[in-house]
Amino acid sequence: MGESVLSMSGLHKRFGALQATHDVSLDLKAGEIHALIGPNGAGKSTLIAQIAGSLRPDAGKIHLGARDITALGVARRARLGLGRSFQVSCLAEPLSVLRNVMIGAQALQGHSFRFWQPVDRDPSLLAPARAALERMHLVHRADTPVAELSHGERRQVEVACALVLKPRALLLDEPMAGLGPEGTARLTELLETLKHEVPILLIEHDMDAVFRLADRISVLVAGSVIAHGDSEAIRRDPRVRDAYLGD
Amino acid sequence: MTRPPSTTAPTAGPPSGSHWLNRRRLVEVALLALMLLAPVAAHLLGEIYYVNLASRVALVAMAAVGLNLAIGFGGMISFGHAAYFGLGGYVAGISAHHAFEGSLVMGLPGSDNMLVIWLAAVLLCGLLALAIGAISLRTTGVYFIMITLAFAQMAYYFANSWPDYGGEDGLPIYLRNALPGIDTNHALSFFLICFTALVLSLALTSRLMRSRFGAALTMARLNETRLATAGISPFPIRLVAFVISAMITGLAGALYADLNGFVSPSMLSWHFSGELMVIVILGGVGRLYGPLAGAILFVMMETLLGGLTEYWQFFLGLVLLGVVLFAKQGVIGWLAGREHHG
Amino acid sequence: MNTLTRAGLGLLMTTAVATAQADDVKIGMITTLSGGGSHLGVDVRDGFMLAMNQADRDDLEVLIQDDARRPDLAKSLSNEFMQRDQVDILTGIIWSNLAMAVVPSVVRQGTFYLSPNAGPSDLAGRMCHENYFNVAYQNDNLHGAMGAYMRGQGFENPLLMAPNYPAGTDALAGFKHLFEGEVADEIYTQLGQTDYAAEIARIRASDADSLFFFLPGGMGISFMKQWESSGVEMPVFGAAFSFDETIIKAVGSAAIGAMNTSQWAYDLDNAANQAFVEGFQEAYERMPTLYAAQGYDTARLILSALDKAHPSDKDAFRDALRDADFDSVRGEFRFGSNHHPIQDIHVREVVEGEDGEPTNRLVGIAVKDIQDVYAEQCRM
Amino acid sequence: MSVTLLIEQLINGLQLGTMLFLMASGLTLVFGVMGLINLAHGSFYMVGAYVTALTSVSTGSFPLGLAAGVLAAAAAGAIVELLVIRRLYGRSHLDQVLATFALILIFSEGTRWLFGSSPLWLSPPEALSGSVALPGGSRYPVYRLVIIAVGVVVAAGLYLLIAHTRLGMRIRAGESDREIIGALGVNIRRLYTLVFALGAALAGLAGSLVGALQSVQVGMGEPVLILAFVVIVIGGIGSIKGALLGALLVGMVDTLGRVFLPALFGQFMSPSDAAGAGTALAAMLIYILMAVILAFKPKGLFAAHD
Repeated sequence: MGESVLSMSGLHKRFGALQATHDVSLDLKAGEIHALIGPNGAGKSTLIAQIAGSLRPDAGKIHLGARDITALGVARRARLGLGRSFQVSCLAEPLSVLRNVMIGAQALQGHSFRFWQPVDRDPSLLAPARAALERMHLVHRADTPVAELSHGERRQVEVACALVLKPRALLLDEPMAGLGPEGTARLTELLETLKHEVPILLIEHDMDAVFRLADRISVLVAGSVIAHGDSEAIRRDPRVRDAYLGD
Repeated sequence: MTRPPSTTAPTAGPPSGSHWLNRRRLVEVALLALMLLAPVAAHLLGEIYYVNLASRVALVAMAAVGLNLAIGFGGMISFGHAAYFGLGGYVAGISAHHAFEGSLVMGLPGSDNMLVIWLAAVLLCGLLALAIGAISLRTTGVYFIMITLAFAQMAYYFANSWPDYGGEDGLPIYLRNALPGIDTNHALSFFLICFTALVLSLALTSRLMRSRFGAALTMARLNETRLATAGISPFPIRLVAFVISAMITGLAGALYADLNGFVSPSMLSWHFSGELMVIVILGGVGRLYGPLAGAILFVMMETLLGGLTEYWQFFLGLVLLGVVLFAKQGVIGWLAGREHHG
Repeated sequence: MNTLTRAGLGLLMTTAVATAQADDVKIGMITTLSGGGSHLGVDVRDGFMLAMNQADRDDLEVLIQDDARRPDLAKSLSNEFMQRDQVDILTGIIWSNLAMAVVPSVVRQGTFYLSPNAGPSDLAGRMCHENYFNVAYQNDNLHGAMGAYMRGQGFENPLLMAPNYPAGTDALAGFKHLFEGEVADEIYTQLGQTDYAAEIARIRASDADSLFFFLPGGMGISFMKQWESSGVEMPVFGAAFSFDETIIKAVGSAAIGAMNTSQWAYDLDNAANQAFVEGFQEAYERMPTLYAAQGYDTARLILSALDKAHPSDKDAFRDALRDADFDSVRGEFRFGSNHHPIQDIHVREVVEGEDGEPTNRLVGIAVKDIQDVYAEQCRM
Repeated sequence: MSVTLLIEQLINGLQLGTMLFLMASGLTLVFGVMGLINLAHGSFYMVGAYVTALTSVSTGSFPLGLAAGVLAAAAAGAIVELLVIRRLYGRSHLDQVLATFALILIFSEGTRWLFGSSPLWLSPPEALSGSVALPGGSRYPVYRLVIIAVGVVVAAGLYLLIAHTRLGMRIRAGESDREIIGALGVNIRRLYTLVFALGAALAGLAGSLVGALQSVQVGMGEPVLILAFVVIVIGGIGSIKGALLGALLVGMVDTLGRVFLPALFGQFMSPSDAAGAGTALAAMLIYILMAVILAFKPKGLFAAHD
């Protein structure tokens, strides 16, 4: 395992009386998959929002590499190399799969205030987008509108969208949901090779996949990290069994 | 940002790999040909009125092309584009006024050269839109609709009660402004200027929407989270689109002032903002040629119905209601079919 | 294919190609028939058409279009009338801002324009034109006359109120020009304002001895209703624009006692007026307003000139118009050097009529042979 | 400026505010529950005024006219909801704007077709036409005080309705989640018709009451409509509390602006110029207020939801 690519320290977030995030410190090291699990209502969504930048923490710091990104917005963090996929599909439904992925390639090449060259024949955008789709085995769907895709296919497009950004860290929010056995197997395989290029913070419900994939696991309950360790340690941890696996 | 104004997703470019002569292309070419040939025919028949009417259609269409860039392509429902149309008009009027009197405006001489006027109109509209947009784009949904209206109302009341340039009476342009080498007083020549401006604004919008900027703007409208997650901030993209949109509408306003030979605050009124919106929706939101189809239809209805009955606005209301309830894609959607995307 | 639009254009083309008899006279009327303030346009049209129908000439064609009170639409309609229909005479515009948009280019192109209502100062002064005639008044006439009348009645400290737009500021300037004394205060309201509580409170708190206001149309109705219930006791004066028969019916008892100036009254004692008032009531089953009288006079002026010359002979027709050789419902009527009326302005009082509804009653003459001050700026 | 005059102007602002609240509460209710932008709201104001005017002239009774006006506006609202509005729920704001813009044309020109272009007569009832003494010696019209009282009663009634009745519960459910309400087994179509008719009735009430102080004519609803939109946007769309606060704010700012700005400009300008410039700025004042508020609070003062 290498050095820490993404790290959070002492994050707090409160909504009125509800303490949604309580003193959370996590990090993601080069070459690993770090899984974040927790029962519904544990505060995973709130934590992800803070990492991605759509929500400001009340206290605490977030670093991407050496850089403090706590005060930056979503787009800035993305430009600095934070890629993510969404739990609920977040794509432009009427546009083709390719166009959804291309926007990332476009962002990667600098600002978008280029008003003249058409994008639909621009190899510098098309090539990386197609490459990302190839990795997700989705090239045959490139020209299909997202609206016509299955649930699982949308998940894969999400990951492709994140990949095309050439991120330094990946934040994947339940990428397995709705994939079916074959899709899950393929994605598992992909993530295992991918983690050597880019470390992955994985939020996942599919416990089999988590225990198979994750190098480290953190368990979030009621806004706090209650346990931390490798698969074996988490499996044995009585608090986790209590809070999570028991129900 | 605002809800996507339509369930279809507009893109300006042709679907990649589609044949050049599809149904949509045919309709577009036919619309442009009609727009060009009808006034030429009218000119040959000596019917100047129709040439001038066509100029009016072209300019209203161009103003709506500008608005369509904001509403249809950018998802920014501006209820205040009359502000830019009127500002463009007042630039033409005020400049001509000072050129006529030989007096200065803010230390500068007036000009009756259209090129100077157009440049000034476009720049000033851009600046105004930059300021208004920077404040307004902080809001979304109905709030955005209403704040743009608020700014336009400020401009309206200001023009209404500013005595130097005629207030509510407006400002006449005694001599139509000049363009080197062209007789602008000739109805067909002036129409051709308007038509060229319209075609250029269509071409600009088309090109723009197929560029990287257009791709970003489309994504900002359809799913701003996706855009931000890809690393592009939606706000500057929207702001620039809003400014370009205002510039197009403002240029149309400058020409409209010359067509009518006067400017008045009614160009700034909320009725006019509403009328532009009606034209955009009537034609088909986010369809490149929607504003043209909408403008042709709207001005036709106004002219034909107005001659038939004094209650013409009642029937205009019924037609608009029919369009919104039953022809959800607008006239262009009805003629050219649904839009498909590459 | 865009069949609908095509069909529409085709239809327009064919109507355009159909032409009338060569020596027939075509008159185009652009007036406000829809939306706010449309009762003025309707009255002008009805008065005009009454005279036309009474004349019963078959060599005349009157084309009427609604401008919806929009300057750009009025402009487009004027193009339609001149370029497509080739009318000889244009008329009908109610509002000054629409007149300013339409009239200058119309008359420059050689078409006659006769104004049945709007009389902005520019068209009477520096922008006057030999083909432009105003049959109603220069806008200031009625206000100035009221200024003269109030001075004559011994008022020393009137408070003036008008909307903040050119016709409003002109009105107060016109009033002050002939009132010649100091005024207590000037209040400008917003155009189209509906609530006047704040202004009424200011008037109540002032030391004015009288109120003169110019609030045309619905603004005047709103103001008078609110004025009555405020309990402020102060004599009220205005111009006929706020006191035509239609408006005072809508105001009701609140209007009673108000004095207003008008160049016409339905009880003016002359034969032409009696014929007009009776004919109008018979034809339309309502009382005529001054706008109807202006429309009627405009038509009668045209008819009188047509008896002498055809509009295609511009100079002869213009001379015939300038002669104003018709019996105006106002009594004496002639044109000044700028083609605006020189006429008597009367004072009317709103009283309770026989049917219990308010109506205007002639009180006397405010100013004889008033002429606008802009005539001297006019070089024709 | 004396204290008496200031008090009188504050009451004027309050009265304008109450009238605006009657308009704005219906508008904000309809937006809050159904998510609909209704530009035709001013048409119900006009319907209320017209029916009140016609009925009170033919029956000689203002209260009867008032009741008829409110009922007619409610009925017009229900019919419009059943025929047109119902098809617009869930459509984009743009479609709603166009459709209700078309409704304005239909209502305005239809009214003109039926009743002509001339303004109608409508005055406050005899009993309410006088004025009462204010402390300090000034007088104030009884009728305007009645309008303020009606506004207070309506505000209280709306509060009770929304906080304490089954209908109010459904309305609140509709505000927070349009899907849940269907799952609760509420007949959502009937609820929507009811809410829309209620909003129309409130606009009709405003039109009937204020019609007695204004010109009852075609197009009378449009200036009020724009002001009502300013009010609900300032207050936060969907919030009755916001509408109340926004209405009072706009009423006060507009009234006081009209009074004080010309006086303020008079300090350094000639009286005529000051009156003109002050009035011009006063006309823009509420729009400036709205822009400033939205610049700092993009969802209004009491945002319920977007």
